[in-house]
Amino acid sequence: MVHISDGILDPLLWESGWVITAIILAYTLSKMKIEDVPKLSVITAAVFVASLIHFQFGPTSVHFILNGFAGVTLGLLAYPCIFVALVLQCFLFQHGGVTTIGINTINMGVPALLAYLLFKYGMRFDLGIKQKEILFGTLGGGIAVALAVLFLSIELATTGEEFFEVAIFVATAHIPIIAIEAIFTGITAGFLATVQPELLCRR
Amino acid sequence: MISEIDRYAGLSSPIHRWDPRLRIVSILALIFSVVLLYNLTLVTIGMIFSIILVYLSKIPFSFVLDRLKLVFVLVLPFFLIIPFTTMGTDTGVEIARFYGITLSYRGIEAVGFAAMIVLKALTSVMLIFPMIGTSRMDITIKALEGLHLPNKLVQMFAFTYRYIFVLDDEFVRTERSLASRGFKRRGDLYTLTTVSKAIAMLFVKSYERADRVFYAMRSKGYSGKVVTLHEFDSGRQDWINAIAVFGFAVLLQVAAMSGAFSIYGGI
Amino acid sequence: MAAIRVHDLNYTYPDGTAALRNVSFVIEEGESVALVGPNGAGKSTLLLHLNGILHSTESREAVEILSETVDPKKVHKMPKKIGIVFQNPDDMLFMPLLGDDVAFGPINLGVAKEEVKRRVKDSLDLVGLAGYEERVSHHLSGGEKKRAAIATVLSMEPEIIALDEPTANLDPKSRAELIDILRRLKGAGKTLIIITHDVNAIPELADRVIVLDKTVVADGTTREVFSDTETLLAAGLEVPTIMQFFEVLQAFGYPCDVLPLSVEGAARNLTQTMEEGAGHIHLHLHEHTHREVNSALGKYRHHHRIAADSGHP
Amino acid sequence: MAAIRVHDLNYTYPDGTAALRNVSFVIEEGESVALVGPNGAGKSTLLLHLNGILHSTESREAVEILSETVDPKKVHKMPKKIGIVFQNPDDMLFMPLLGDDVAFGPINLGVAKEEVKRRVKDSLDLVGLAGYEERVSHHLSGGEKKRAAIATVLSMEPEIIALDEPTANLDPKSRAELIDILRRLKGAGKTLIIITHDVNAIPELADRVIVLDKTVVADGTTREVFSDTETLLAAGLEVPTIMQFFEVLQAFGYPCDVLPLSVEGAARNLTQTMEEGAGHIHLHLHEHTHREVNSALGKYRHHHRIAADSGHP
Ligand SMILES: Nc1ncnc2c1ncn2[C@@H]1O[C@H](COP(=O)(O)OP(=O)(O)OP(=O)(O)O)[C@@H](O)[C@H]1O
Ligand SMILES: Nc1ncnc2c1ncn2[C@@H]1O[C@H](COP(=O)(O)OP(=O)(O)OP(=O)(O)O)[C@@H](O)[C@H]1O
Ligand SMILES: [Mg+2]
Ligand SMILES: [Mg+2]
Repeated sequence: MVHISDGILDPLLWESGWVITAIILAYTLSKMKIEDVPKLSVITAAVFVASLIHFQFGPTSVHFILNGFAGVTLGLLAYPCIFVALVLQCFLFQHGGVTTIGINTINMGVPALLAYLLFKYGMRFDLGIKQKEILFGTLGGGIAVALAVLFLSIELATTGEEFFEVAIFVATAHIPIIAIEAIFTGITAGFLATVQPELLCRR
Repeated sequence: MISEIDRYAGLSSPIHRWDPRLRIVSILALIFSVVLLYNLTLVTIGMIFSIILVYLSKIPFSFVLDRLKLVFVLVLPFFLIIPFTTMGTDTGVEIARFYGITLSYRGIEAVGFAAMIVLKALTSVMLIFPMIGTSRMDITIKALEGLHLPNKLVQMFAFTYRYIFVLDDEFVRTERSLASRGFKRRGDLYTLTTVSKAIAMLFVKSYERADRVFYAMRSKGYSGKVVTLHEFDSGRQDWINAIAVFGFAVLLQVAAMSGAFSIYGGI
Repeated sequence: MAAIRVHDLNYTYPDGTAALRNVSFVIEEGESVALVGPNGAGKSTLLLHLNGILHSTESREAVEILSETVDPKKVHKMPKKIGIVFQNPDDMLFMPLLGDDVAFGPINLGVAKEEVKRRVKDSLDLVGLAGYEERVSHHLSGGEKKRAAIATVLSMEPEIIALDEPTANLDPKSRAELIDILRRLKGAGKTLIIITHDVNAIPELADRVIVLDKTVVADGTTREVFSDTETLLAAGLEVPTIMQFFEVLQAFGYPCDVLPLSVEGAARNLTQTMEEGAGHIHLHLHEHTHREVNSALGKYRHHHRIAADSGHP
Repeated sequence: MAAIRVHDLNYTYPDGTAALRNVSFVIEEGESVALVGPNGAGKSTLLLHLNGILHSTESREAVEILSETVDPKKVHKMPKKIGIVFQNPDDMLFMPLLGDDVAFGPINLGVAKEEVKRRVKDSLDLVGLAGYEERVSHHLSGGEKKRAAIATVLSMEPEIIALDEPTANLDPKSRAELIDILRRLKGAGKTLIIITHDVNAIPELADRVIVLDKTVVADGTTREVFSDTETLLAAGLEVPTIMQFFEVLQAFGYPCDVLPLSVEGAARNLTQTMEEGAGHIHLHLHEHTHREVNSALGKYRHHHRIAADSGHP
């Protein structure tokens, strides 16, 4: 649901989406070592597969979005990974649109980067609790999705007054997803901290 | 199990024979052009042209329609909501009011606008089939390299695509093992916790697999660049196809700017 | 009572691969059965039908477990009856701690907390991993993981246990220990169905062998199936090494009708033959020995002459 | 010239697991060596040192391949000398098409295009996958994937080929075919180093066995190593089935000093013994037979008595 289909947004919005995504991509790709490609690809594939999982929670059926999770595990490189995942999702499953890949990447990727920063700096605080990963994982996961939905709603709302109600509808529909992602990211961050700490991005 | 977009890549059609590089660029141009239109008639013409392309590609319509269903479900709310909602009531007839939201009917214009959005979304997705579905995904990815996309990005596409299938299998096996130990997905916290842990484990395993894959690549002489034997060549027919499709995309824009086909002004 | 009854089971994967065709067999309670067949024969596919994970509309009532038709909607109720150990233990271990993994099944079955704890302990004891509750499953060695996966199924205390290639990738000692665990389960009266490519382990594990190659091509006691070399070879299989060797011995004039399958069986066979033959056995070269030996060796054409190894200096 | 020279190699994983300790051995060109050891012995870890993928500062010059010290910075130059086949073929088949996977190595080595094509074809032919260039690797069967992984290494035409558990999970026929491929490579003069848990395959594959258990605990000809049962058992290993059985035969009075390792070797051993013993062999029960048989059986304590199997009706 967080992907925007073609033809809905104002052209100016999705055109600038491409420009901004191209800039962030260029920057993050320059930070990426060629040796990282296999590792990032396999994790991207895992994010991709996991985000196909439909999940019945209460009355709603949702699927994971995992942008917060990508940020927490991949750091800056979450951005190109989300881009690749969205492109493949569009072309393999027709989720989302072609022209909107740029703006969709911003909607998912920028919150992912913020989740990463939150997690990274959060972990530096000495809170006197044992598993800080769970706390900051939960925060990062929840905030990343909340921001993605916020971006989406703003974009819809500014496209035209026709979309204002749609924006509100979309935002409300995502509230349970925010909760689920928060719990998910918290649990996985705690899990990784015990099983494979190097997978959590603290750089 | 993930079903594949390139299931019908093995067919033979003019579209299949078209150089993938030119095919991707031309059809992509067409998609952008259609989405940029704000004119129901032109969008409809674009849609008809797309249907012709799908027909030429010999990809069964049943396959395309099956995939379009999902898009339709996603854009349908717009079709239903837009004609009936607005912020003020000055442009439409109020039908009902609840929780402070006003339901009103804004007439034929709004219906046309909603139809246009739905058509654009469907057209652009439909064009994906002749664009991507007519050659195997790996050839398509190689074509991206031929189009001078950054090497790192092309490699990420290639590896990600490859491992989606491996990891999907892996997750299916995990799900089966969950089920065979009495687990049933319900809408509760226990389910969420369990699924989360299973996914976390998928990541841990993927991470380690990535290490081994990288080791394997290195021991096969990988030093940062993936090169393959595949070569593309574009002949006269490829360029004729490209000019036809690209030309059509440009034509749509020219028509839109000239104001022809305009039914109702503003939109 | 029949533990497993499969009647005319067919299965085709969504991509059109026909994996199972008209599969039928019955396994009684307390039997231990080896399921063998070449790669891609549909063995794992068959296993997944036993608790309803895989199913098809064409074979709606094809599988009965403990006299009850398997209902694909009730997979989660099946573990009380049948537990399945997957080939790859990594697919079965997804909790941070091993104790959680072993407790997972019983908790889903709604077993009371104290009882869960007891079962976790007992299952880990049985597979030789006592005290491993707090270990991170992901860091165990290959052999340990394999045993852990079995413990996760044992804790559900199923009547029937089905295992997919339990000895693959194990070192000989771990393999022997695993065979031991399986024999103990068999001793405790469980019904076992074991998929394996390890023909030398079958005589130790199973009373009966079913050969699957999309359909059931042979089904009988271990001895019967291993006597039908033609069917076995046609399915890309082999008989145990000792059995191959006793065919060679026969060519040298060793008197025996029924070939032993394992080293222990062979020792007992020799003793019995001698006791019947007045305390000794006489092997000799005769006119046709050479030809017969070669034909016995050639039968298992997979194998090749090794110049260096005659055991003579 | 030494193909592989490992001198005092130590390796500890970043998490503190000491995987290799003072490992030293030399393998000459043209030798074929089996590397055995229990699960977690460090076999795979050792393999990854052979071309510099894994390395540690403490053992900087510990590995020499074809008389040149392995430089971890030049891993990508190594495939001309040594090719490594990983245990899991999924890790080795990462390109979209099988043909690309097989071409991957030679292209990276800068081989000319026509030559690459020839090599791809030849390698696929050799492993019995002729015409599979255009196949998608994730749709191959287990056995096919395994062979494909070997082809991706053969195409680089390395002098030395190292394989990690090449026969695991294969059905007996595919296993025999794989053994055949390896024997052909050996015949073609390649140096082979093969990690395996499959002791019955070793006599067919290797002239020499190295037993690793974090450090080298035994190293000698196949026969020598298999004669040292104590060391083997201590490392959780076993001798081939036929050898176990010939110890039993000895207890029955079979005269032989050197035990055969395979069925073929056993047949030749019998023929030779008879020829030396005037055309016949005499086996008999004597006072100590029973005790000796039991002690021979008990030696490989991994195995257990099977009541049903004596080969007598
Ligand atoms: N998910 C799937 N989709 C399509 N085909 C499949 C799938 N899983 C298995 N197959 C095919 O079904 C057939 C039977 O597969 P199965 O895994 O049951 O074989 P198996 O007897 O267990 O082989 P192995 O000894 O190699 O484990 C094979 O041809 C296989 O390629
Ligand atoms: N990436 C890793 N990080 C930490 N420890 C590891 C890693 N890989 C392996 N180990 C440990 O190092 C030891 C040697 O592992 P290795 O994989 O080399 O064993 P092996 O002899 O190949 O065993 P097997 O027969 O089970 O394949 C084991 O104790 C293993 O748990
Ligand atoms: Mg199987
Ligand atoms: Mg190993």
